[in-house]
Amino acid sequence: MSRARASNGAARPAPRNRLRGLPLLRFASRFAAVALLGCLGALFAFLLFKGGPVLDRELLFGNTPSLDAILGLRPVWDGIWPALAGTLCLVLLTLCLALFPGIGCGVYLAEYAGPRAKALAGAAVDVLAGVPSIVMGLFGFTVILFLRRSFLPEANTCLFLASACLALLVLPVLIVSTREALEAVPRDLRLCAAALGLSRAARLRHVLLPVAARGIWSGVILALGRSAEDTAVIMLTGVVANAGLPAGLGAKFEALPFAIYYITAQYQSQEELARAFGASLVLLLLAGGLMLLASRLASGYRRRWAGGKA
Amino acid sequence: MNASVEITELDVSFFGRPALRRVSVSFPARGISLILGRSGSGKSTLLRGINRLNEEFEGCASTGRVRVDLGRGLCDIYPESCRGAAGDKPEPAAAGRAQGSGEERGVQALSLAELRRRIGMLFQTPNLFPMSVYRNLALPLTLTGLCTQKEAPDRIRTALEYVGLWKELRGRLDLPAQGLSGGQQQRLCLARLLALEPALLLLDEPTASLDVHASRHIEELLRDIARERAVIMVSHSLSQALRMGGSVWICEQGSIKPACPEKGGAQGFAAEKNLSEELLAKLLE
Amino acid sequence: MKSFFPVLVLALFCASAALAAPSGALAPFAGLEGNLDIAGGTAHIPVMNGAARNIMEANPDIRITVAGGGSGVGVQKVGEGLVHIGNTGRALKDSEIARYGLVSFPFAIDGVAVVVHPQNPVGALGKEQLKKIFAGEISNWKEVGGLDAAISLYIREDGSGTRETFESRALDAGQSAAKSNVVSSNGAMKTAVAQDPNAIGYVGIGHLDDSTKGVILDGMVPSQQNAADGSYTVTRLLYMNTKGQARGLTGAFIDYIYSADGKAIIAKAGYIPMDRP
Amino acid sequence: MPASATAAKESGQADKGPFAAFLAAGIALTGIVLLFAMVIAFALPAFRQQGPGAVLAWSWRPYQGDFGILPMLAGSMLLALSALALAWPLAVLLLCGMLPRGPAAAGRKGAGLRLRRLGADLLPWAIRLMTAVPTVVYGFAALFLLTPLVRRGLGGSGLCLLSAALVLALLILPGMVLVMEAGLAPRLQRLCPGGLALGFSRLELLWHVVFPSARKTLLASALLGFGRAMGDTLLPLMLAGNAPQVPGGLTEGLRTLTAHMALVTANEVGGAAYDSLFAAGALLLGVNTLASVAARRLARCSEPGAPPELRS
Repeated sequence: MSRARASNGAARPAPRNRLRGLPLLRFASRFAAVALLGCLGALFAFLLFKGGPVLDRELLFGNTPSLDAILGLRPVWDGIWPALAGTLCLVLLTLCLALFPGIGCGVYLAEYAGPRAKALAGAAVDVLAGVPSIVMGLFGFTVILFLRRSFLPEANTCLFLASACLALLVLPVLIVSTREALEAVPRDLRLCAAALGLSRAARLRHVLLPVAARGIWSGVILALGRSAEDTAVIMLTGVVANAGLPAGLGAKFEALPFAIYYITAQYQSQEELARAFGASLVLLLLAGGLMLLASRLASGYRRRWAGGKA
Repeated sequence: MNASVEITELDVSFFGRPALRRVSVSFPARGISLILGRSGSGKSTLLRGINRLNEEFEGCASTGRVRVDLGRGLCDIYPESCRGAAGDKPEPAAAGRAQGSGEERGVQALSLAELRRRIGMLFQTPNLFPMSVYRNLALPLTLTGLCTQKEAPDRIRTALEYVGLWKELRGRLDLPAQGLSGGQQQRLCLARLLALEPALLLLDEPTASLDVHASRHIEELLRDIARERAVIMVSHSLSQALRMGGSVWICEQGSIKPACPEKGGAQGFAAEKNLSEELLAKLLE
Repeated sequence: MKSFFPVLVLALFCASAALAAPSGALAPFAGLEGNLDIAGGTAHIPVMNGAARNIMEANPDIRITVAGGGSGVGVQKVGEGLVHIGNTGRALKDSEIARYGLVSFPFAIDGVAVVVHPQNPVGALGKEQLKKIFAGEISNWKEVGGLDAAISLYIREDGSGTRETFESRALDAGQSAAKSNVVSSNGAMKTAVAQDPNAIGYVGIGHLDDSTKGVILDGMVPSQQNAADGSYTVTRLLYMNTKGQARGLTGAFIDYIYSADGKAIIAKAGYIPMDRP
Repeated sequence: MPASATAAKESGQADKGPFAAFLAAGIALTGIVLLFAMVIAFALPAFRQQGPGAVLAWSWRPYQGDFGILPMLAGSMLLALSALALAWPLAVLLLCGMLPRGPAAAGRKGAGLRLRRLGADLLPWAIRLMTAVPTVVYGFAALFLLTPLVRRGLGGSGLCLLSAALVLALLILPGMVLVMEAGLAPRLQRLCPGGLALGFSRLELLWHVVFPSARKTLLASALLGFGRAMGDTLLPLMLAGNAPQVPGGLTEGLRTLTAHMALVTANEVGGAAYDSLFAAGALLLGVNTLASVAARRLARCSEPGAPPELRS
């Protein structure tokens, strides 16, 4: 094959023969891909190998009966169920807090803002996007200190505060993806919708947002993953090593990423360390599962919007 | 009086760069009116001035007066502020109201959305929403409140039959519309417009992206449509202009004038362009 | 419904059985309810968790949360009123007591042991050697009778109670070299030393296990026994601190830590229990 | 009815829609302003009480009263730049493997080819999966997988610049690849029919035409990666050794601003060390703000969006 190509090349005078085909680049990119897949493979294999064996009922619930544990009738010890539940609550609450302002602000920037407002608010969002998570945690902590010293002496770090800080952390992801998805809607489609006599609100609701949905969903998924995995924010805003199931917005809570960090830092026996591996695997599955679920929902929504009769 | 659209002193600029300068023109109430011109001469801007679509572009400023007959006589479609801002000519705003006492009444209450619905517009490339054939037709119908979900299938069928798509697409209404061929897509766009029962049709080079066969099909439909209402069409194809008949205008550097008014029609246009009779005959074939 | 009912009955039965028969030390918790938040020194967590577990199993109306953070966080949080008990691995500074009005409850003795990799031939060091090693003056194991390999230093972060104890008791207030690796917990220290054949570091005696080797320091063998009887001198006390006198649930919890049950938990966690002073 | 009624009615209708959007934007912006006000308000005392010289110094020895955080700033920068130097070329190479994928070549068969296609199919999927891998999992696994390797291979403790940079590179990689893909894929697609007809391969088009014309997108992705690398806390905390020094080599430890903040919050209350925490926060905020604003500006400039078409 290569011989044939070479003779072909010799037959025709090829002026830039050296560049044709970019063999070196081709090889390097293939190598990079293999190396990356290899790294990931090693990571997953390692986690599976170490965490797989402990991945059972006991990892989640310790020696508390499963149903009692799930319903919160009895506290769980030596199990990561409370942390898992805490992370789920945290993610849901964060999304509840962040979705409306995030998508709304994205819509505002893309559709309604004047050039001045656009530049100002856009810059503010860019700045927010650069805030490291530990600074966000610090912010939450100072807010509580401030509140306690001023008009709310009972304020304390809690689930709500952590969600609010996380929401602020993922806000720019939502805003930027919404804005960019809307701005990427082809101009022709906008004109066409306008020419058909749809009102501005109807255009946004029935044409622009659905068309932009894919981009918006990818932002939501990113935000989801980010809030499930972030440790630095919650470390300063209310996560604890042991709290049982989350008891309310104002209560302290457990979370999986912190549990992993905490066990790595404090383990006293190899069994405890094995639990951290199990927890890592569970967190990975949770994050992957949430992403999968979200993209399923997204494509389902798309099908329903685009498809069929009525 | 017998005009579908009457434009007076229309100025349109984008970011201060003028696209139309003091355009005054009136198009007949029925039949096809063709606007010819080079790229960049302002044809599309003029067309979009009639359904106020220019406002969807950033940095656009229009002044002047556009009156459209949507079945109840000519009425202004731009708000008064636009007309008043013409500035150097004192005439538009005050004069407009004084004269048009009779005709103007009533239609002012039309919202922008309603105005655009009553004026159908077809673009150069078929602009279908990325959804099924059926939804493409049903969405504007139900959203503009023209009919309920229940009545929609009948109207959609009528519209599809009119453009000759019903037989082809009958069993495939729930397939994505963007999988159709170019000609089918453009006809589907036309059906979508017609389902909304427009009083006036604006066409922006509707056959530019289609092959000869599909173009002819669309042209035939348009000729049929033009029997009952005004159709204003932008084109840069001379042969198409000659085929379609009707009156011809030429757009040049932001202004418009009828092609050889004394003779009128395609022949007049050809005369203006110094085309020989034989060449014209060839093009007409 | 059918399947749910027996479970409910079972759950209620379990709960009532647990409620009905609290053991002696847990009796004071019988009528109590509410939240108890604990934060601070990381070394305390196993003890706090153990106690919390027993108490919450006996009385589900009580909810105890345990957070780490470190001694500094313990002082701050209890001082600001963010938690009820703040743990420290060191005695409170006068300034802290004055600023917040804190009351201390020392409850256990913890030794700090110098650790090396299990395969390191060096098993004993003198204090002077140790000082030089941590100051960076001795940088190769062969200078203290080991293999020819560079020494990797591991220390704890600034403000750690363990580090403070180690530097004041074992290094006689000597300093640690700036190039030392800093880890932020006993667990991280253990992981690091267990993996690095040339490492030297220090952990709480309670954290000693097969993965690392405790070094004999000036003839003192690091063990619970020796720390308890005072023959191993690199030790510290673990404290619980409250803002003002402890009352209610907080008081009951502190009493429980000093009870026989509490002492068993402390011993299990690897520390030497103390009586209430 | 007067003509102005038209305008009035329209604006009334339009006002209803943006109200929700306006409210949302208001909430979001309030949060942002609050954040900055708080962090700066708490950071100011650190700078004011001892003068900026005390904080912006090269020595961190809290027991001797030295509270300089410049070594941490240098550490942060160095680590982020090293991670970027690893990840950015890798991202470009991966993009070269991901973007120019034509339809399967018919007629060509063989196990090698099938394997290669499988790899190419797997890659985009793997990149998306990587965005879901929690930081703490990376750090945790690397502590047991990577650090022993580094120690055995290069000596030292294994907790060093190299380990942290390697894992950090892995962390920022997917984000960068996705940004590049979003910016470059449409350009390549637009070029494809014409370029292929000229006899170029997709890869050649990408390399010779798309990359040079999309420098801004490439730079923007690098800046975003840099910001992410600067801001990450757990990886440097777990893997970089945390020694408050400017590292002299790949195998030496360092401490980043973020890790410094995590360490200090854990142990200090009040006093100069605690104040330096907020100073570090403000410093970090400043650097990241610059990077992020610059990145967005670049990304937006380079968008192939057109000004309003003035075609007739």
